[in-house]
Amino acid sequence: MDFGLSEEQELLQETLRDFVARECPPARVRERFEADGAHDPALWSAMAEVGLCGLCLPEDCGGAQLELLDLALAAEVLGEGGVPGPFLGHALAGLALLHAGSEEQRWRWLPRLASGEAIGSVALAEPDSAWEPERWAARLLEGRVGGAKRLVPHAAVADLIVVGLAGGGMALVERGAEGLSVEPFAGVDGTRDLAGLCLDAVPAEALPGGSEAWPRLRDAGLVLLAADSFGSAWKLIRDTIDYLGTRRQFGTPLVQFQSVKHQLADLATELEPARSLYWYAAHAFDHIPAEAERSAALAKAHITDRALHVAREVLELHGGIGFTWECDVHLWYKRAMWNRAFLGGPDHHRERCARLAGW
Amino acid sequence: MDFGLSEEQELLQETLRDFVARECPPARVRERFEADGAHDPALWSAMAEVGLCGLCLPEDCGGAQLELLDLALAAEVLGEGGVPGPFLGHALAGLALLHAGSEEQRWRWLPRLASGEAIGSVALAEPDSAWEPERWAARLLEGRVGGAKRLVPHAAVADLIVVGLAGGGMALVERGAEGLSVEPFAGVDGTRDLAGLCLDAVPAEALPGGSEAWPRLRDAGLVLLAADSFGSAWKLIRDTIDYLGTRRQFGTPLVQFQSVKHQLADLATELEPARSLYWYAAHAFDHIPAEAERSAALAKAHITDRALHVAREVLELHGGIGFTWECDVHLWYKRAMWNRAFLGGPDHHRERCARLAGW
Amino acid sequence: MDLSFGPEHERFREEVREFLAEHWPAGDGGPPPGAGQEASFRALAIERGYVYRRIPRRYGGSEQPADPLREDILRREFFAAGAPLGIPGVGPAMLVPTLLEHGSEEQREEFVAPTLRGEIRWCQGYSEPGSGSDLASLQTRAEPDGDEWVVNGHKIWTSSAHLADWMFGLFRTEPGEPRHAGISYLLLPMRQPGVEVRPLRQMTGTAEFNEVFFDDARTPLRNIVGRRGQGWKVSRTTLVHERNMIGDPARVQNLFSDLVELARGARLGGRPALEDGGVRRRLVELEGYVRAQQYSGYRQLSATAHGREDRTRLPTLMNKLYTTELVKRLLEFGYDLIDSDESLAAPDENDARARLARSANYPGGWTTQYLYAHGASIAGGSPNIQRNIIGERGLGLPRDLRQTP
Amino acid sequence: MDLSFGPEHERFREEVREFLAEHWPAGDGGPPPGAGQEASFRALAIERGYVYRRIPRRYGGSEQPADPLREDILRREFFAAGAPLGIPGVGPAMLVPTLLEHGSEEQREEFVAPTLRGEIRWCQGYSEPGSGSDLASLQTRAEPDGDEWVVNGHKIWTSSAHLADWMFGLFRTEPGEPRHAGISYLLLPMRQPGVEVRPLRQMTGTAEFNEVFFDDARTPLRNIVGRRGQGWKVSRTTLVHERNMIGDPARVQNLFSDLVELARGARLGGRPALEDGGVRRRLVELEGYVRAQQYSGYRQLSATAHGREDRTRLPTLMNKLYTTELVKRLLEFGYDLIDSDESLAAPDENDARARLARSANYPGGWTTQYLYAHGASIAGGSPNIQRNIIGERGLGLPRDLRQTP
Repeated sequence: MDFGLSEEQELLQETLRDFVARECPPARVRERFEADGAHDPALWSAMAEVGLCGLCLPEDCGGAQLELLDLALAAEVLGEGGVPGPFLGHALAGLALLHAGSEEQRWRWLPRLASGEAIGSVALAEPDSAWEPERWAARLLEGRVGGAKRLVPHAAVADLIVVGLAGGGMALVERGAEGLSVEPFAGVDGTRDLAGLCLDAVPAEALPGGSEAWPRLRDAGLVLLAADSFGSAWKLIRDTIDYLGTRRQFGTPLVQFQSVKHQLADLATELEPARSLYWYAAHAFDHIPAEAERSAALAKAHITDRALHVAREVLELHGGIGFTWECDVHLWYKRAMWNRAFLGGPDHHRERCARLAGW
Repeated sequence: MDFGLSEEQELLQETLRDFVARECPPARVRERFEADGAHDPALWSAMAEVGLCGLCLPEDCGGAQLELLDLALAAEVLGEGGVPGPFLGHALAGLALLHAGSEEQRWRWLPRLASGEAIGSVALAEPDSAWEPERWAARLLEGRVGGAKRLVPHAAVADLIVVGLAGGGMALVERGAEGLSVEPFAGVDGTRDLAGLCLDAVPAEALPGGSEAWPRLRDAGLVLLAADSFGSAWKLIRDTIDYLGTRRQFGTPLVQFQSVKHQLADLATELEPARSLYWYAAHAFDHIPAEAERSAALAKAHITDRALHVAREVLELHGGIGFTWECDVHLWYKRAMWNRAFLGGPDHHRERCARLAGW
Repeated sequence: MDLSFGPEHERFREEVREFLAEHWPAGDGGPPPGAGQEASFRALAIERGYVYRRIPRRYGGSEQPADPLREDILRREFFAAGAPLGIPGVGPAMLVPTLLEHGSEEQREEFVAPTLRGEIRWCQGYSEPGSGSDLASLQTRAEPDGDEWVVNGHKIWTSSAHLADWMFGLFRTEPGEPRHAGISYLLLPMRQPGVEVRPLRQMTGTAEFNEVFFDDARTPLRNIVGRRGQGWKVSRTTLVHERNMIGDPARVQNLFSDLVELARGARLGGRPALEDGGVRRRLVELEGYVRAQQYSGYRQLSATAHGREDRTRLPTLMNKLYTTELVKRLLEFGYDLIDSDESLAAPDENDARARLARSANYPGGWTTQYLYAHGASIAGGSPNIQRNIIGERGLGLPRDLRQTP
Repeated sequence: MDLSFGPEHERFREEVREFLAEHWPAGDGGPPPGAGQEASFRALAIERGYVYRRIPRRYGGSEQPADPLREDILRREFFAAGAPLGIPGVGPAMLVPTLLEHGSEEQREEFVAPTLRGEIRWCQGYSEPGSGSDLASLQTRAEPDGDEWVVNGHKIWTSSAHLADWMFGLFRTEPGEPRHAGISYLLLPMRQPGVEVRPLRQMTGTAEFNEVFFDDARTPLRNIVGRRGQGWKVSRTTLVHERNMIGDPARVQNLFSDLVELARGARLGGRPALEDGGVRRRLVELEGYVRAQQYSGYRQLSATAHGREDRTRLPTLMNKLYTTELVKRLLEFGYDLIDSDESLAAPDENDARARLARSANYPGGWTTQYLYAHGASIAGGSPNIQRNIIGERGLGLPRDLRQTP
């Protein structure tokens, strides 16, 4: 038994931390956050170079053929760094092709996705928080898909969008396809763009294994969001400790006030053990099929909830400065909001967990 | 507009505080708490002498003919003092006779209840937290009542028990009636005895206005429990401040540690504004009929919940000593438990409030 | 105990309603009135004794006897009609009471009436980047030079500084003196080369506050309120006013009603959220807090009206912490009930979106409000500062360890 | 990452199971074994290397190489069979490691083996009425007099003092020295005229702790562990053991399962509580905390097994606060689900009542547990002390203001 990271996994996180510190310091996060679109082609190329675009894709397609845990460890570091861009949707599109694509589709797309040359995304949500195929209306008929999707990450720059279909199938839509329009959406998190899609008989091809692969896609997404939030929340706690260590009130560094110290200790204590929750869910995804679905939902609900709580508390610990645009807190705060809401909020996944337990 | 106490009401509380300090200091509370029965005839006589047994009963029966607010103000002081004995059940039995009794029944009982010569109680609950007439099974047939009641306050010393009947009627049962057996119940709060009643065709007489009066009885009980808990919780906060002011750790009085200070400030801030909640509910009972039912339920749920939370927090602020039998905290803690559970817990009354609001 | 306002006050309410119906131009959904219309409405309202009630007539007030119930009625009725109860802002609310208490006769004559007419607009210069809740540590200096003060330094959290003609604020004039003792309360014209105002953008995207930089800014020596080194004491007058301004119970009640409506429209687990047991109980639990605050407001108002303020000192100290924490809880619950589109929308986007959430007091959708709530919580003393105040002044607990006086 | 124990350890588990089935007398629901049977079972278990694994054979242990996974398997399998993993209590758990690390050879020979056989029973004398979490302030004196220490003072929170033959504890032997420096670690016989044990009744009605009064109690000079004034350092060995003992994840998991069963049986608003949306979501919310702790336990165990403890220092520091706060939340939720009869019942009454709530680790009904939870929360350092430890040792925050070292 070893419920811990391998040396390779430790190294992966270390390497990525160095990468993020070098290529995407907070100033660059802020720059993208404030820019019109969050996607930064130079950063994306750099990410592709270190292998971030194909971590779980097969080696013969140029990927690293790692497990979801490795991808989640990367997501944690990206959350820490607040790294902007299409990582999440891209990873999910890759998994969709890997698990549901035909041989031909895989060969056509996976090498380009793994190299980062093509950007992938997923179009899932429909109005009224419909994140589940049972509530979707989008349909594929005679090679054309019709419907409306909400909250599609980086739709404007995606070369390939995996569209979720009513009942659980999936279809591929390519950038600039006829009848496809992208409706801008002013999202709360400036590091991950969102858009609506209007699909008016858009040429599309089905992924043959779509219905079976949907649960895998969802579970992977839930785990990655949990991992990202875990990283974001720790980043906020650490930054707060640093900031309050320099800021004095009544002649004393704020961090030395007992109340502040205890609030920080409480936040860290609620957060740190949850690291194992996302590890477990990621591990279950590849190795404990019976627990994969429920543990992904549990990790997503628990960690994204905790992370937003951390963000709210540390914002107030900063005092007035925490409420300003120029203070970095809000960048990670809004990232935590995004992670918590995307793919459905905690209430939704808790109800699913209850149902899955037979309660 | 004057949402505040009259001079008479301020005086009433002051007088009762003096009375409690004199007649029922904590040592006496503890003595009764540890004794076999909580009822203390000498204390009861003293309470009767200051008029506590008939505050809301008519003047011509020897009562003070005051309003529920006055009774609740008294209950607050009794909660502060942790005063043991049958005050609550007695007050409710008096109100039952006042509102539901025939002329003859009132004249027969109210003077004796007002003078404290006779002790009254109410038998309401049936198994499985059934606090509502719709869920009761006790029935009155041909002058005899049959059924089983739970959680009857001070049943062993009550001269008169008002028994709640299926559907909402009420019947009077006298002490020692044929077929009446009292089953001891080891209750958590040593200051208010509880017992089960087994009623095997016990001679009883109906209160003619029982069905109509039931809501009044319940609402009055809810307000009195809220007021008692409010007093209990403040008593705990004040005692904790005193204790932590004397106890030093690392050379400093505990109360000066910022975390402790902030925890106390939070507890007081959650509690103090709720005083107006029980005032309002008591006032509504006599003056705003449309709001009486809901505001009583709201006050009971909110205040008894807050009070138990206060008790749990201050117990831990005391450190190890707070967990001992000899420390007074548990006396008021268990009183707070009693008040919160008696007549139904917060969840029950919150659901009622939702229903009453048409939600 | 009496929850009615009594016949005299109900007559007063009627009178106010009639006045508003007759004289407030936007009363019946008409177009918003122009500045001239507002000014003549205000003059009339002062004439009738409705506005600036506690200010002597010779300074432009209506000089009425104190009557918290009439004042409550006026607040509510003017609010309901959307009519302004005088000029909004820190000038009438904070500077004017300070001048009336501590200012010289010349200062009162120069500033009070124009401020009440809106001819002089003010901003408040207290906070500094390094001081936060610890005002006594402020660093912005004012040095006498001939017949002027020369001001250098940097203020922050200055609302409406870009619109203001003057600033009132605290400046260090006696550098040798310890903390509080070295501070004076000065009035300083904003339209001069030595003053630079930079907007301070908030996380919500809007900029309601500013930073103000002083580089040899100047103001005549006579523009000191109180004596040199007394600024700390003088400022207490307005700080009390600021504390009382935050935490109006009506805002919370409106927000709670909005929350109920939100729950009525929202869905949870495929059913209307309002049918969910957890949602129902949580709403009522929150309502317990809301009503407690509402009735506690009645109690404080009554105590003020009947000269018993000493009895309600403790709940009054608690208002701000209680309200801001409660508002956050209400908004957290609301944020959980909205749909994914709304919870992922940027604050501005939201404004146009969530119609349900709109109320006169909480503009914007739930996400916007959810973020804004931090502003109210932090402004005028963070939650931890409030806990210190409640603990020390309300519960008689000792001061913190090694906290300098 | 690998969640299986691997073939070698699974064989070990099988072996342990077979051993228990064969040798533990109460294994198949038989009558509880007598003291003699337990002793011979224990001897056999030591012989097999299952019990007292880290203790050398010459002192009565089984001297096995450290293997946290085998130890985990042993804990779980012995627990499941209801078999004792050695003598319970503070003697084997806390004194023995201390003697092995700091004791003299004579002390080890005199005390270790009889303690492991249960022939000497121990109690722990650390806390005093005036000291609480601040052990360095303790006052109970031990003065040398001829070839004995003479002890005077008063200890509190001494579990099982009425059953103990000896006490190990901290005593002030160097009154001139500052705080920590004046304390020594002594062993003291309990059965003597100068020692009086008084049970300390808890709010739950039971008495699991005692006060111990010393009035010229005596112990030979040689019964000091370590040197004079080193008691503080010597006691750290056992305090670490105590901290690790509190917060066994399996207890929390059992409690959570009980809670689910409780919700399954309880009713809310006229329907099964488990059908209520709020109850369902709250259960899952709590489960998030429970599983996080469970998996964090796997992580800590793995780190220990593979020599990576430094990586899990932070979660290990958090175990106690996290667990006790979680247990309180679980019990508060449970307390809300039980019926009025049970929530109004005295703790003892309850034990017989709530069968659902029974588990081997949490005896008694929900009300009893609800009250007991405070004990675990306070024992071994209150929540605020834990927050200090996590803040200072875990997050690197500075010490409190004016907290003496």
